[in-house]
Amino acid sequence: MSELTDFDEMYQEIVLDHYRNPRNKSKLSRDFLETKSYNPFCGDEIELQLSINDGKLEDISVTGRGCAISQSSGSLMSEVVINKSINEIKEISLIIRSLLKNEEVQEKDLDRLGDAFALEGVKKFPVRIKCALLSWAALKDLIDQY
Amino acid sequence: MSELTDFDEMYQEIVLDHYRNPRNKSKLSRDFLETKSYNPFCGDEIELQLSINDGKLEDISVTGRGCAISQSSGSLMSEVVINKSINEIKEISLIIRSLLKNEEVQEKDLDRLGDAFALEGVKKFPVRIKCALLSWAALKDLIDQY
Amino acid sequence: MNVSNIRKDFPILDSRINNYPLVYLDNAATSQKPRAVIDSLVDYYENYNSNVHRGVHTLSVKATEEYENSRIKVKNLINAKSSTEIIYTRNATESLNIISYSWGKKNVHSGDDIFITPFEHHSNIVPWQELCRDKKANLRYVPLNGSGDIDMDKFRSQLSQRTKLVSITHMSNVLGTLLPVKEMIKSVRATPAVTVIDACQSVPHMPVDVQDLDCDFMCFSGHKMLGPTGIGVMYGRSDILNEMPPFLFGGDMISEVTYESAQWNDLPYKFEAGTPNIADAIALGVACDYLQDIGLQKIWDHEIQLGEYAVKKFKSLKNFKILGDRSKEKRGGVFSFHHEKIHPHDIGSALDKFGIAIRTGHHCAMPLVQSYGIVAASRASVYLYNSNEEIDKLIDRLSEIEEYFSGE
Amino acid sequence: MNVSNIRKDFPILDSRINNYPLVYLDNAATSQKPRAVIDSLVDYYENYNSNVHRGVHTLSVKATEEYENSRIKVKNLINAKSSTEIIYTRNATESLNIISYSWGKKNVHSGDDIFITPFEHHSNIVPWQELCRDKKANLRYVPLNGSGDIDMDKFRSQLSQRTKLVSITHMSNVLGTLLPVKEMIKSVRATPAVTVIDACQSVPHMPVDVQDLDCDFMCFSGHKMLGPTGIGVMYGRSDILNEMPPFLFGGDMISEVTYESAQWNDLPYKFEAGTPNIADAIALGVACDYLQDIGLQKIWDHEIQLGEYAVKKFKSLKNFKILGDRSKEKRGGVFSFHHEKIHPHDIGSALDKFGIAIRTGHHCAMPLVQSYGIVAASRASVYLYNSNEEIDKLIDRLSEIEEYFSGE
Ligand SMILES: Cc1ncc(COP(=O)(O)O)c(C=O)c1O
Ligand SMILES: Cc1ncc(COP(=O)(O)O)c(C=O)c1O
Repeated sequence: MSELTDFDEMYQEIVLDHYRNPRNKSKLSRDFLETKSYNPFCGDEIELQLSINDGKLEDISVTGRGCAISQSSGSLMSEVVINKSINEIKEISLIIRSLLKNEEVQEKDLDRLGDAFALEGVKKFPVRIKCALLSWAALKDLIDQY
Repeated sequence: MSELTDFDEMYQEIVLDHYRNPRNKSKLSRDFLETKSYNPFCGDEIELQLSINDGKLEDISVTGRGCAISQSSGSLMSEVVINKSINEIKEISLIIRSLLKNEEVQEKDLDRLGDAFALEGVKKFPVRIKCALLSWAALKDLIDQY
Repeated sequence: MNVSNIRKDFPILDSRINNYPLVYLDNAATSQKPRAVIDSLVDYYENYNSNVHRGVHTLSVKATEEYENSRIKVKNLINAKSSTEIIYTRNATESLNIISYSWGKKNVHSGDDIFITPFEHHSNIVPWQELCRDKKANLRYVPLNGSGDIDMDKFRSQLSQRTKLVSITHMSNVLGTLLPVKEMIKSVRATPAVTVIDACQSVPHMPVDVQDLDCDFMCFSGHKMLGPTGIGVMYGRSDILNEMPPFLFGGDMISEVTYESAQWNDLPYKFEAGTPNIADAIALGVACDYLQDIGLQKIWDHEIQLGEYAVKKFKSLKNFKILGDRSKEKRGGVFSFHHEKIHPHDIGSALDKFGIAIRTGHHCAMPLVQSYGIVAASRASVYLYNSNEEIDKLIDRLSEIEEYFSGE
Repeated sequence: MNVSNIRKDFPILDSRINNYPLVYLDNAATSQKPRAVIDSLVDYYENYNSNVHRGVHTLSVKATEEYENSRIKVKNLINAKSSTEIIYTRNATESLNIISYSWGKKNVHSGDDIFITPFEHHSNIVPWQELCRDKKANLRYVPLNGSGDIDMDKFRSQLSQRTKLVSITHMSNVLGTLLPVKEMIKSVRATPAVTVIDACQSVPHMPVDVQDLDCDFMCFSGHKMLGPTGIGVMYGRSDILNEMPPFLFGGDMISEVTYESAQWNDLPYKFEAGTPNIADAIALGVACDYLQDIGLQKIWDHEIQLGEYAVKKFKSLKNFKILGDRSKEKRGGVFSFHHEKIHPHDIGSALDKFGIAIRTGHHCAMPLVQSYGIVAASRASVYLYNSNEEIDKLIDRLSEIEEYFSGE
């Protein structure tokens, strides 16, 4: 698979790495919030566990099954949000959503995404945006409840 | 209105003459069969009275209102069928129907139509065929009852 | 507005009919199409034809994008709040039936009133006759005053808490009469009724704003507004659409199906079952662009001017009468006429000999036409590409035809 | 059959996608269109666009003639007795819904049985779920035997005088499985039930004869058989259609309207309310000509050969499994496949990189796909213009993709 195309921007090396070697996959043992999110159209599944203490996300577990985009997005997300405050996480969620929906995002906001910035390539593939946002939507639902 | 076109074939001089000066228009005074036929789409109306004796059409009256084609067709018809036997009239009805529906008609059958042959021009105008056949259909209904 | 430039955009207007240049005055039946609309169909089928929604391959993504883009163009044309309020249908007739089947069956009950006007097209009569028969509701006609206009006071007095739906044509397709829809909708707001505008003859010709009119539904057909056949629009306010059950069931309108049951998709898809008319929807978007580029106010002004010109000219023909003629503030570019002696079909055929296309018959508005004591009329209707010279040709030929049939 | 000549008739097949020549294997979703079909749209809009029926001017007469001619072509394609049995709809989904709304509401009662098979597309499931819910009837699934085929004996034993409608797909759009529709219809004849064939995947690909099959209804979509989007067909036996109430109400489907009531028009117009999709109906006729000129038996033989070739090639890929594979007598040119580890969406996106268009997802047949323990599958489907070389490309890229995603 040579030539650099939109495809390669979507499946960047870092995205594939998180797909092949997902981070933060072990289930939490202490108290946690939990949710399971599901996209009926393609069957992607994401299961989240969050351990929140004093307004801060102390630990996270992301498991699931589905396409490379939904699964790597969950893994990338886990790395960005861990040890951040709920407020920060809410802001980061909004930034990633704007990025993928092709809305304007400021340079300094992009920096806050860390490696999850690699998901930018998905924005050229409208049908796949839902995949990339599946875990982020689940996270938002959970912390909105908190 | 110069140039000879399909239009002129439909509105031949003889057709227009029958439209402007309809024949057999006086209502019958002796015993008769009667029908009124009506095309809801354009409002053409034909009223027929037949006086039949011994299997022969002894007199006919055709009145109505509507377009030049439906009205002249009624007048032309009255001239062809008067004094003919019911069987002959049935045959002539079929011939005119075939002529207008563009089916093959034999030369010797065409001769039996008399001036009503002038209706041939209508066959190029599918929407007007119903107009030309209105009185013929009414006649057929009436003699089928007989 | 430069009519001769506009005409260049419409390939069919170069045609000759029976050796005469085509004079197309049958626009209320369907409009002609500019090259841009025809090209968009070719472009779709030659370059990105594909089924829409959920496809991951390039063609499908592009087709989906263009299909949804066209929805935004329609939304902008009528100033809807959101493109999810634009439902694609086959034509205005289907749009009206969806309201009757989906909203009507759920919300109209025995003893309720549905109001329409005496000016309606069959498509805005028969669905309500059926619904009323089914539900034992009453189909009532908005009352007219002595001059044949809506009697607003009497109408208001007939409205009640039993009034459930009021469906009115924005402009009559027979007489060209404009109805006071905004005022009527305002009166209806005191009742629980929803309001439906049959905008078949208005959206193609004048600026129309659903938020300003404050209607709940609006229906119109693409083929009368420079778009292709086979695509129409049902606009509905999203809060109302959300509460309505789906109409057709099948692919695309569901979000989940098991062997036992199904869950409905979001708006607008809930009302778009099966593979949509993708190519024609996209082409309708192009038609909207074309109309907006020229400007609907300009188009309307042009048609009003043509109408005035035609009405004046008609007065020179003493045996032809215009049906339901009104002042220029109350009419658009549609006029039906009648000759005491010559049947509309003969007039239509004779005009066609000279390349002039008008419509003759009941114009799918039998009750209205019959209220004039006739069963058929001749109708000429104009659009942006028609000119005063074409009106002249019509009038000249009509007087010639009169001589011809009377044999004088 | 000369595929490379045929390909020249399809302009889109010259496209390049991501710098690769387009390999279009998404034919079960929608087919591509030959130039003749595209040209017929342009011809219509440039030369004789007009509303049909009752117009006396030249354009209207010509449009009406061509519209009705196309109906005769469709009639001939499926060997119906009369062209009045061909009803134009938007798509197969609408066709199925008309049967459910019009025939179903009148003839299905509480406690009755409706049978469909486990192979159906959502469009042949959800309308019946709704009808059964509405009527308190039972939606039953034709039983399968251990090898996943229709269990004819068991099916016969479940039929009764309460069976009112049996609707079956001629060929599965997911698995390519051919169902024994003729045999099933024969069994159903002992009951009062009408039979409906969803022929979306058969009429475009093989000779189909409604009189030989002896079905009461048949539904299919123009866009899957080289025709444009927005036009579909509901075939119905005329004696049955005559007894059915109309579905949509409005212009064209009536013969007479007063302010109080309406009378229905004759077949087929009774079921075609409003301005039809004239241009696309005419173009569908051209598609029928194209298919008949090549010959549906030849097309079918070609697709069977392609299918066999593909199935054999697939066996070389050890981690890809074909779903519900069957012997060549029992399958057409549609095959869905599954990889234990790689999600269909990733496969679809990756193939698209190389210009190969397949469909991924639930294929509007969620229950069937889920019966394989998965929620999504990848589907390749062929048509007359596909070649063995294109199958080779698919297979080669699939093995490349496997390496890519596993990182080996
Ligand atoms: C077997 C089958 N039935 C029904 C349909 C629905 O067809 P349409 O979306 O054109 O209404 C399809 C097409 O996807 C199909 O393959
Ligand atoms: C006022 C009005 N309403 C409804 C219709 C029906 O439109 P369609 O035939 O496109 O459904 C028409 C068109 O003839 C019309 O003029």
